[in-house]
Amino acid sequence: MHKSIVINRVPRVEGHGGITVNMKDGKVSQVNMDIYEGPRFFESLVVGKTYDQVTPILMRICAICSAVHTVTSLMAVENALGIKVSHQTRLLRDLLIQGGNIESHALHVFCLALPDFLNYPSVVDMARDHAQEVCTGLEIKKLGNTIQEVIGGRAVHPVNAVIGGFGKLPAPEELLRLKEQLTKGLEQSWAAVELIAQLEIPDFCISPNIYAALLPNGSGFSLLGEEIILSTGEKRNIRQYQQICQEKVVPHSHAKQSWCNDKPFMVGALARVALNGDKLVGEAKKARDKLGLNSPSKNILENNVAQALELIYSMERSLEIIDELLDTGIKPEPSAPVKIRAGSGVGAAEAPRGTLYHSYSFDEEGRLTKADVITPTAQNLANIEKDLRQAVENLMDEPTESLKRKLEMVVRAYDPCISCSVHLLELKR
Amino acid sequence: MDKPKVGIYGLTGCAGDQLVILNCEDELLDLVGSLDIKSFSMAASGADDQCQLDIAFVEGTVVQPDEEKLLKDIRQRAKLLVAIGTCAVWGGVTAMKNEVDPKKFIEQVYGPAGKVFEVIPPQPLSSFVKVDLSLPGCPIEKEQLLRGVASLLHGDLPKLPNYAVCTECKMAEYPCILVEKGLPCLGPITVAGCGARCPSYGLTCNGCRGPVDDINVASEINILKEKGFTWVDIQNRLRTFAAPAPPLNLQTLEEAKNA
Amino acid sequence: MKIVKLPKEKLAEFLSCLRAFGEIHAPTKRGEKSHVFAPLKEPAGIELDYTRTILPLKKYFLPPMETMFNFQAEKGYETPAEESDKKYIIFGVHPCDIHSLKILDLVFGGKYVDGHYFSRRSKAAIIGLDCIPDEFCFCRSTGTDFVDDGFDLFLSDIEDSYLVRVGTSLGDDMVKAADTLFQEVTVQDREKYKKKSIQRGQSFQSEIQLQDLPEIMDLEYESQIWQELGEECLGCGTCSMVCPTCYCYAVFDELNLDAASGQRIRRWDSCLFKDYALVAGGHNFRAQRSSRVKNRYFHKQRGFVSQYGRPSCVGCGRCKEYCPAGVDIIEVVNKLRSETRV
Amino acid sequence: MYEPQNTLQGPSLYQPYPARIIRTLPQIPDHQLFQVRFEQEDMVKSFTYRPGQFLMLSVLGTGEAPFSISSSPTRPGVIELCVRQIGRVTKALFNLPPNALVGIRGPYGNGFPLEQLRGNNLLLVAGGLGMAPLRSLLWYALDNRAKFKDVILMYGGRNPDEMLFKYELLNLIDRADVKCLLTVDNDPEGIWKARIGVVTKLFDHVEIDPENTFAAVCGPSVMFKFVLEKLLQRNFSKDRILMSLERNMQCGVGKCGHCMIGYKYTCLDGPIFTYWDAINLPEMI
Ligand SMILES: Cc1cc2nc3c(=O)[nH]c(=O)nc-3n(C[C@H](O)[C@H](O)[C@H](O)COP(=O)(O)OP(=O)(O)OC[C@H]3O[C@@H](n4cnc5c(N)ncnc54)[C@H](O)[C@@H]3O)c2cc1C
Ligand code: SF4
Ligand code: SF4
Ligand code: SF4
Repeated sequence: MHKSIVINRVPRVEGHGGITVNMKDGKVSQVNMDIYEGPRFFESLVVGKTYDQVTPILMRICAICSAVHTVTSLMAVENALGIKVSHQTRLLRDLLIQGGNIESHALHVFCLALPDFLNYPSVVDMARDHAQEVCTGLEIKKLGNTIQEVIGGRAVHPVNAVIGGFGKLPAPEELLRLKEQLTKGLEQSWAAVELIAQLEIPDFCISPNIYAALLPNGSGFSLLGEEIILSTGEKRNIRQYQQICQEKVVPHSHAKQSWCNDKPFMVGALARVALNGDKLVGEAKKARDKLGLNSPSKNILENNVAQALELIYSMERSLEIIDELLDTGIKPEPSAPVKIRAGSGVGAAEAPRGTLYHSYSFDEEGRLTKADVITPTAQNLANIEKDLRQAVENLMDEPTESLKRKLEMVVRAYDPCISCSVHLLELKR
Repeated sequence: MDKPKVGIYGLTGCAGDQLVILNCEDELLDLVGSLDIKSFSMAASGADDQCQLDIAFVEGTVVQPDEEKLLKDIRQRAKLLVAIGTCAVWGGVTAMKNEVDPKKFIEQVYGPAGKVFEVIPPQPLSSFVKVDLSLPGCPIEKEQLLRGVASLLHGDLPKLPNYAVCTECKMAEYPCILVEKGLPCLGPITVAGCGARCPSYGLTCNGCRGPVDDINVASEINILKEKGFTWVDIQNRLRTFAAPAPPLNLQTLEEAKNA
Repeated sequence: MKIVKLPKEKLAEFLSCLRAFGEIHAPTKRGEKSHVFAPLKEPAGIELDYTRTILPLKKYFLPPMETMFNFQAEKGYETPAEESDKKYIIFGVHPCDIHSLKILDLVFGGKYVDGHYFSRRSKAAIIGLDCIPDEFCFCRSTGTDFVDDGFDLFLSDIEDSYLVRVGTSLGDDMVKAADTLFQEVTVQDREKYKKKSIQRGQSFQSEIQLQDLPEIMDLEYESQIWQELGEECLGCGTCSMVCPTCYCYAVFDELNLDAASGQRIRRWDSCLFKDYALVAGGHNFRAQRSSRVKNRYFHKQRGFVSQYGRPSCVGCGRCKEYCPAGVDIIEVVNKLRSETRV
Repeated sequence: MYEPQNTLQGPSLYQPYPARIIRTLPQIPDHQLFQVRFEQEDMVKSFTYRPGQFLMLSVLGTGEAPFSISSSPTRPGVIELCVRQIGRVTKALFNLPPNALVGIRGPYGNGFPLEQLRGNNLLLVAGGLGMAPLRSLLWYALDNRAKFKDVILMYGGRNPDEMLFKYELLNLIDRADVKCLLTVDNDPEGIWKARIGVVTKLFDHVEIDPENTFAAVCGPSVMFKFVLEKLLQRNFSKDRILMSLERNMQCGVGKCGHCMIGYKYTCLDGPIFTYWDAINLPEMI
């Protein structure tokens, strides 16, 4: 019987986090997801900066999600200053975050999670026996990066997306090239789906979840939306995000946790598919059926399966956007004009790991007075602890090493982005 | 020749530079083939944290005493220590307000009785240990990383550009953002290596790679003043990515302004 | 010299005939106000009333970055297989830029002939075009506002037509290939041409006084002016990059990931850069920015005269227009002069 | 006497020719003598140069740097370079395995004006690594002994362990056709049999006729200063004092601009300058 289990650093996740499990009288007394990542006080760093400096700083909260941080931040600034952007800009931003989604999911599914399911310590070791799969994964990942490079100007920390629009618009030839690559990428993603459909997903962590995600703007599945929906049936405008994410400071962690009505909840691919999966069409719908994600899953390890499904969705959606842009032709429009004023605004988007919120207030000189950023990983932390507890309870008799490995798997299933979650500590309470 | 033993570490930062390593999709398998990677927690389990290293790549800044300890330990074990990314080289965005004691931030959140994290003002690695090579960039440039690794494999330190972004901007024939658009570009004082990425999109360089050697910050301040920027905004702009760099020191800037 | 006339409405047709002689590169727009020489896709894209391009023609013959050799362990350095024999035509080159090529020819020729430069040079035809100066141009005072040679064809605008001077036998072939487009030059045409020349001559707003300048450079070597200039100059290198006669370069080896093969590269360098005059062991012959700025002027107006019998500045105005700090060569020279007079 | 020079020039002026380091002879700490031989036999035979000229040596993958040729053209076949390890290229050179392939092009620069020197006395004054170019002239003169009048060498090192070409030069002391004066600044271990003191002190031991002598000086800049003083005191005319200058060089053939001093290229017009030339150059030392 274990007394306590400590994992100092969970490998193959972004950032520094550990797990501590304490037992008492054969029962789990405490499960902590410890976050050691150094705090960076992002929200106080941007106080006093002018509205145009906020995004370049806050996108640096996280590299893997920098595209979606950028877009969300821009939407929050624009919302606060009353700036309206064109349909073309919205399409290009959507494309940019699809690129981020593809890159992030490919990295996670192929390089970080698959080695788990196939029992390898790393993707490099896995490459020895599964070179084909690894190469496919890397190619898909690269495609996600290429989209971000073409639209955002850089794979990590995009520069080209700015307030009101874009510095430079992509040339039709560039979009055509992307289209070609995406068509191939879609096929390759199917290979990933086939592979994952065959995997046996372990069931040591079955536990019901409350899911949260943005309600898509249109009729289809989307990473953008104005309303937050929960599997409990609750619904809020994104401006009321704080009613969903009620933040708590916990002593064992540098990150705050989000609770909704005193219950942990889950955001991310699995939540999106659970809540909005019925809106999937085309190839993505086929993939959903193939992967058996027709009804909300209780197994967090299936989040990786949902990510594979979203690879298909993101490729299809990217193709759709490119087709629309090519059909209507790229209009050489300047960025929407800015009129400085005091105001507050919220931006939200579905990041690879779940819903991301940026909320800002500016004074009449356009200087930031208050910023609040809630990242998906911060929202998931409480749920991770819930699932860890579940897993430990199911695996009481497991030898330590194997138990540790399985707990790591649980954490990894969330694809947590720890530096993201530890951007915080606001000045005011 | 034995493959060089390599460790890749992340201190506090966004993991962007480690991600750039993972983003070398086409070269990744060659890269891991020519190096004996002993530690890369972001990508692999089973790190060896005791062994001697030929090269250590370290990302991020030091903001906690534990990180200082880790960094010193890495330094002890590594023949060469390479700082990757502007955070490691100059402190990065996290260090832009490092004149404010972070303990204040913490106290305000937790109150005096709460748990007190030990936090130190974010500093570049070179404040704690000897750094053999600095690859700046927020994030680092893939091309520079690969060339750098090749040079290290060859037994040399790579030669990095020691001139301003303007030079690359003009080599690529982009219209000057300062001269043509009148926008506050930091190209003249920022070290090249990104191919003048932002000016290529018609946007100002924000200085994400940190200052070039021997910058004329007084002249840059003059230019920004002429464009109508307030002193606060000029300081903010100059001190976004590399505030701990000596030429961007608050006092130095004050002197440069009055020069 | 053979002179013919090309009516302006025939220009597009002439351009399409020219394609038989090579890929056409011509001034095109970049950004809101700038121009660059770039491959001409369709005749409509040409911008003939440009004043100057960001980069001068040197980019074609001494590219900003070029692979000189490939190397491989146990094989050594080898010149890469000849890039294609593709010919090209650079259309619409102003006199100052043609002069700058003549200057670069001097530098890259001589006792040691730079084959990399000349092999590209021999593949490019130059079609000149006259121009109207703006406030930055001072080529009249450097004697480079007019060219007698250094072009295959040279077009001068005479209202509805171009007067075309034929400079080489290749130029003659070009005219012949489009024989039907050209007309004889009439007496009125000559008159128009002269009138335009005079008008153009009168429209210069800037001038530099070259007389005695080398001597003044020597006299003012220790002048305070250099110090002041060093305080303004950002050391950004823009002026060298855009200068048609700045030719300095650096050479270095770049390795492939195998750490056993790679390329030897040469890349534009500038005497404004801190490391330019640095030698091993850390001694820097020009550690001060002021001494580096001085070097640039000194080389153009003094050193080059000793070496090649003429200053190397062609008065194109690029360094002045593009300097972010507003350093102005004419002002510098005038100041030096007034020091001398005092 | 002086053979017409034929600088190598292949498909590209800048193409280094393959050569092997056939031997390395450690000299003093951080200094080695590299014996280099072209791979192509015909080049081994045809390559010739003037004392005082330099060549560009490439270490594959690291880069290229200029080095004076330390051997004499009178002894063809193997080229000798005496190198101090100080930066990237030199470090890589020192780390090369035996028999490694390097690249060479040259010779470049003016070299010593042999036609003028002929029939005169030669006074060679060297300090430290300054011996590298002077050694070429020394052996050239000794191998063409009849063409010169007196040959005097003054060489100073910091201490006996830091004398370049120590045994070679000690052997010259007994020769009648050359006056070889060696000195060290100090001799902590008391093993030095020759003179102790700075180079300039050696002037006390020789009679020099400045009218018929050319002085060739090479060494660190402090030494330059004092030696020049001595020479001027002895009424040397400024154009009979020859010195070798060092600058950053990227091409060696007057294109890259780096070695320009005012209105001269060190690589084309130098590296050997008369004192008169040199004082007319801005930023000379
Ligand atoms: C005409 C001439 C003759 C020389 N003869 C000798 C000799 O016989 N023995 C010897 O040990 N050294 C000699 N040197 C100096 C030698 O060239 C430098 O030590 C060498 O360039 C250092 O290169 P590095 O890459 O090791 O140093 P780094 O400092 O790493 O050099 C970086 C780059 O700067 C340039 N550079 C740096 N220092 C110099 C320099 N002093 N001269 C020219 N370019 C430089 C080189 O292009 C080099 O690639 C000579 C220099 C010149 C100009
Ligand atoms: S745009 Fe910026 S980087 Fe480019 S030349 Fe102008 S100031 Fe320099
Ligand atoms: S242009 Fe400036 S801000 Fe943009 S990538 Fe380069 S260094 Fe960074
Ligand atoms: S362009 Fe102006 S600021 Fe830049 S190096 Fe030249 S003179 Fe100096």
